[in-house]
Amino acid sequence: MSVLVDDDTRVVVQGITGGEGKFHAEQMMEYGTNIVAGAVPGKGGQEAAGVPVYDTVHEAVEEENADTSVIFVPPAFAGDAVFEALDTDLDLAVAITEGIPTQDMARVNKRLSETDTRLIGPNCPGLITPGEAKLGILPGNIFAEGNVGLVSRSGTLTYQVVDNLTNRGIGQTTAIGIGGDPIIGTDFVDALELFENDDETEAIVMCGEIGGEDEEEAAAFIDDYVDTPVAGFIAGRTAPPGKRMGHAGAIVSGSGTGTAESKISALNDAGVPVGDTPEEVADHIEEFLG
Amino acid sequence: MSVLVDDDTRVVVQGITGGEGKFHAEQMMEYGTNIVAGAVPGKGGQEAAGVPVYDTVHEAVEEENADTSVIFVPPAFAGDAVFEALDTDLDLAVAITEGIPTQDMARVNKRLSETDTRLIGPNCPGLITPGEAKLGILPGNIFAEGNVGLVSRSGTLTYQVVDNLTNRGIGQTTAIGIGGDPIIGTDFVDALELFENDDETEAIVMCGEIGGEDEEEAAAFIDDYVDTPVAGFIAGRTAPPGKRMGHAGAIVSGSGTGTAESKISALNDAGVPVGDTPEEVADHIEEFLG
Amino acid sequence: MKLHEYQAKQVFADAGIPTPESQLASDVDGVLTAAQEIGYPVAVKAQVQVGGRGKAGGIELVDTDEEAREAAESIIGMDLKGYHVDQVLVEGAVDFVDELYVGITMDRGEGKPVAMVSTKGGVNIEEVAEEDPDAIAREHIDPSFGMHPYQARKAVYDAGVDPAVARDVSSVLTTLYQLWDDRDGADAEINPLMVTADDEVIAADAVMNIDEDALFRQPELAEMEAEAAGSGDDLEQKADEYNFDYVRLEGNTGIIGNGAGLVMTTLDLVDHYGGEPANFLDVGGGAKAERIANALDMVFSDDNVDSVVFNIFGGITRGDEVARGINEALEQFDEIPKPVVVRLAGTNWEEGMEILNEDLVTVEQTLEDAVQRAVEYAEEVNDQ
Amino acid sequence: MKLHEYQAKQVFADAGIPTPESQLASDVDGVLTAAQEIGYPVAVKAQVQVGGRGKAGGIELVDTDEEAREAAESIIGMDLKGYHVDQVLVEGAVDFVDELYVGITMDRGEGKPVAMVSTKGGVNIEEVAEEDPDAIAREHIDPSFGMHPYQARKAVYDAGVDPAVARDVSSVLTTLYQLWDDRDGADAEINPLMVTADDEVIAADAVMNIDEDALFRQPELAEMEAEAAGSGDDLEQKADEYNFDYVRLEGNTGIIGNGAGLVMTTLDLVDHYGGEPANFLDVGGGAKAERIANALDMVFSDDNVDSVVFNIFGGITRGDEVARGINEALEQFDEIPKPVVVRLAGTNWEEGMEILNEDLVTVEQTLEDAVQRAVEYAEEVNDQ
Repeated sequence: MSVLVDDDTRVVVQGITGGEGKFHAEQMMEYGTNIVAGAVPGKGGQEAAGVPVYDTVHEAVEEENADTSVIFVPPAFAGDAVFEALDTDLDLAVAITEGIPTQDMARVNKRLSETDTRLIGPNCPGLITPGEAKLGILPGNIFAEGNVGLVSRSGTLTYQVVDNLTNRGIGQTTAIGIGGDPIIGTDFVDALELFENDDETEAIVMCGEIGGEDEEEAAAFIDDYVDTPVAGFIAGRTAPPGKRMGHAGAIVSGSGTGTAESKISALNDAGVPVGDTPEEVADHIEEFLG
Repeated sequence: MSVLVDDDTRVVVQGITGGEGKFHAEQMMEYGTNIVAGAVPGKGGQEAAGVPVYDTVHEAVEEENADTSVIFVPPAFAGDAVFEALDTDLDLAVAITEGIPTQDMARVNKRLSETDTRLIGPNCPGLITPGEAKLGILPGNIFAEGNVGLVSRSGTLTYQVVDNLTNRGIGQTTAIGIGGDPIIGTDFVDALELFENDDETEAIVMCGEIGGEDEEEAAAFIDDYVDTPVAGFIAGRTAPPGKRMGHAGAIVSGSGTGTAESKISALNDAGVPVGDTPEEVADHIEEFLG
Repeated sequence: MKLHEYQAKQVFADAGIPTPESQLASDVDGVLTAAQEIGYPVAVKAQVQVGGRGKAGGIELVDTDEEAREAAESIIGMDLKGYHVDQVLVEGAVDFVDELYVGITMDRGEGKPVAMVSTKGGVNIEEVAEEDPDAIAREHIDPSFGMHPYQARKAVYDAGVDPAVARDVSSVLTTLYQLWDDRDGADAEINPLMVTADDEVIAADAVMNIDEDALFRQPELAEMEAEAAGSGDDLEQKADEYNFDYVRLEGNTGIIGNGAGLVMTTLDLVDHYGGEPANFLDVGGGAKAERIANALDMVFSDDNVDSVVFNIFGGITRGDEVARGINEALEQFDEIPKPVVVRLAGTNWEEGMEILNEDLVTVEQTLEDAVQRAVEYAEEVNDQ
Repeated sequence: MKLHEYQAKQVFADAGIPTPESQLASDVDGVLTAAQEIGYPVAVKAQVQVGGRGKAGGIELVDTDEEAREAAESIIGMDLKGYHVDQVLVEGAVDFVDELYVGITMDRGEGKPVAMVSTKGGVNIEEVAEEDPDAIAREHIDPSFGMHPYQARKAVYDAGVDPAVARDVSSVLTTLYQLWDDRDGADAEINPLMVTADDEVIAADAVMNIDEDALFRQPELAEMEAEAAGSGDDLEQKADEYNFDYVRLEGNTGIIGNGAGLVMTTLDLVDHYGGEPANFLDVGGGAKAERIANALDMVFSDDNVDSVVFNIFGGITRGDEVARGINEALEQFDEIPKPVVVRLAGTNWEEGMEILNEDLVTVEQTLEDAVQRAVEYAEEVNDQ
């Protein structure tokens, strides 16, 4: 089993005629993802990456029974693209785009409370169920089928940790990049809940970073509801306050909230060991799996 | 029993320091309504109609445990006052104000889908449970305790019909004026459902008028779900298309929707007799009650 | 409140919607000058607030000075469905290959705005809606968010608009929604939105109805309303001055009452008892004596009226105030111009009855009796 | 992107928020002229993007030309927490009886904006938030509706603002939210919002941070950003030109990587293995050779840097492109300025390894080894 995505998932790619959209649509197909359509206003009737393109997501859903969208749309138009996905009858929308204005995401966040469609991202690498399908830009070759669920705010850090796991022969059920923005669709708690309810997931890696309080909330959730063992990693221990460390969401506030210390101690209090290095995270997981 | 309001209802009056607000607060109290506070920005700490005035509805709720608001606020500010009421933890808000811009009410309508607070009105006379309490501007003396539920889009037409009932010795459980605007909080279907579930209500009067399709929807609802006998009245049979007949909502469209004929025939099809005169409505009710 | 075509076009053009070059004119010379400046062919269009101007002879397409003069002479000053034509819009004719429809209105059933697009523009859209509802693409708007750009595109693509102009039509629709939202529109529409052979879109007509309840926060539009006045019915203008909800009808029994539903019911009963209502007049809640007198003045001013029924059920309105108003209004006449039947009920009706001068009016106890008596009076006058 | 005080005040004043009379000056004469025109007492305020200017000597209240000259001489050109003061704002001093705080920010936990009001203005609001959280009234805003007028009032009354100014403070808060919303604000605040003895309110300071991701639709503010530049760190300016996510730190191990989380992790590992990170530099996803070379140029330009760790885990980024960029950047040197440790993993890492000129760099296979090696190099340089 796996969560959110498998080889039955029928994908429409918003922005499939753009450079990135086309490249990654092809990469996803190569990995085995069932891309059924693209959606680009004004490009209806064309073909891209070997699938038909529609002017609207609604048409793609009607004509090709897409149930999931992956969004590669430039930041100025991405908020609107996310609304379009959320207002269509999809199960899942994955927004890869980095740099969507925060106020656009606040409005998206409001809409999320009104719809059953799940959003992952934005500013995320997407998610992958090794051996079945990937949605987004993750490099498929480093992943392996297995029993570890992984959720992370960062893309390349995810690859690093996965690499450490795969090199030891530890595969993954599903890996989810939830994104590095201050306002995102699916958060740690949502992802932890999915893994906790997944029969195949026997251990969970959670890669957090400075900024906000999602990791603290996740720690509380783990304490209360998660029986699956969790190992953590928190990036940004050395980040100075008030500086945005690459991700729009990765910032320790001037008043000192959102620090790595706070997150690590919350996780430790919830019984989650936090590695000092990615290797140490793999050590903990290896231990969990016995 | 009764619906929505009784002598336990704890009322805050928004706009209690205005001429109408004060007058009707006093009238309501005289009738027995439990007015516990007023809310008027900038008038906090004063007293009006013998109750304390607060700057915000929230304070009135916190300090006086109000559970219901009656709104007498001029149209330019009434939309905001309704939002304030809906965002407070109230059971019921009754907006008497006539002339709230329709776009304000469309936004209120959106909020209504997000809250558990019920709105009655705007542009309505309010509601009354004879012998217990009234919320709004209805003349208490024409009502009598009894077993007929009444719901109406019009104020004075309600009084006329009630008068015809009361004169025959037929009293009312609760009478609800839902208001004459195109966008209102509680509609016929909502009110019919309340009466259908009320043990004491043995017959229902429903006074509709031209414009919109609420009466048609009510007819369908009656057909499917209402066992209590209903008698109807529809005002505006002689109204020409395209003219607003007093109420913002009372208009037969240029294309001929919203006519009295359509409503009367829908009600008849649902087994609801529609009186040609208010007296005939009372005849039907008398018959129902045997 | 409905803007004139020329006003709505100005509002649309200011917001960036392409409109044809045009000038307003109120006499033949003005039309000729405008036509020459714009260049033939031009359309000469009566500026009155009624639909179907074209069929009624209010719009002429002209190619020469001679034709322009003829059109100006026939249209300016004409009576168009009861409205006097004072002004015409002289407008460059557009060479079109397609006529679209775009509009925004409030869907009261849903309680939210709806955007509409159709490729069947240039004809009565309500007829299209009835005969071929699928020819109109509809997109409901969440008024808290406003119209998302994708919704404009979706409506345009769903309607099957030619891809070559889809982007421009979406943009017009987006602007139209923005205007509707900013200006408290009731309806805003462009019919037809013309498409030229060069794939340009241009608003050949413009409709903008404003929510009257919102005019207090639309001072610019309220001024336009004043400008737009003058072409309406005299009695309806008087009602505006008195601030009455008033609708003029064709019959001879005048009706005054309080509360929209009750007044409508009174009209219906006049009809039910064989009479013909002359008007709808709602004095509103809590009317004082002066307002009551004004209402009588309104109805007496209508030459069609042969009798009056005055039906008050007092809630906020007090019977004694009503009675005083009736006395004041009638006592100034040597002879009462039309017979008045009065029925008072509700708050202070007994006090009202005591005050009321029964030499001047006929009193009835019930609504039904009052209406029947007024209808009889009107018939008697007609029989004379 | 943070506006200067004088820019934020202009934006606030244009929107109708009362601000003191003020003029910008960049030399002593300018300060004197401004002070005389405004009239003493005035405040002379350093225009640099740091908090705590007052305590650091960047704000002086002066009563005479003599004092103004002294203040101008001491402030203009001073180094204030690492920033060079080029300009001062000369501003009429406000005689106040109360200092309030009003602000709007994004509550990321809730995913919605929050409006804040406190009667404890004039001090660091974050300290107030920690020590006496109830002293700040908070009202969350639904971003689809925007701030309802009642919410502004509620925040103001909840904060216990004097009723005499409650209406004006609500109005300032409403305007502030509108600005925050229209201008893509991250934070907007007025601290203090002064209250005078005459019950007038006036914004004595102004903070406006703009969401950098939204600057594309805020051309006016983007221009202000250009104006505001010039007072920052040289390297940070260079990073802006190269369009890198870059943060300068105090250590001596330079760090280049791809992806925010991985770069942060590399910093953390430098610290973990006993070194001190000199910077955060993220080349982003899919960097081509030129961009890689630019990154090396950035880090070499930092005099503090003694060694560099180059850590790439390729997803979109390709190892061969990275290797080519490193070669290109380093082959132009006769002598490599600082030792560079490279670790390539992920997409095309093997191709990268083949291309990489190992005469120019030290190659390590794992992140941990690469960081340790770079820390050792930096220590060696320091030991020399």
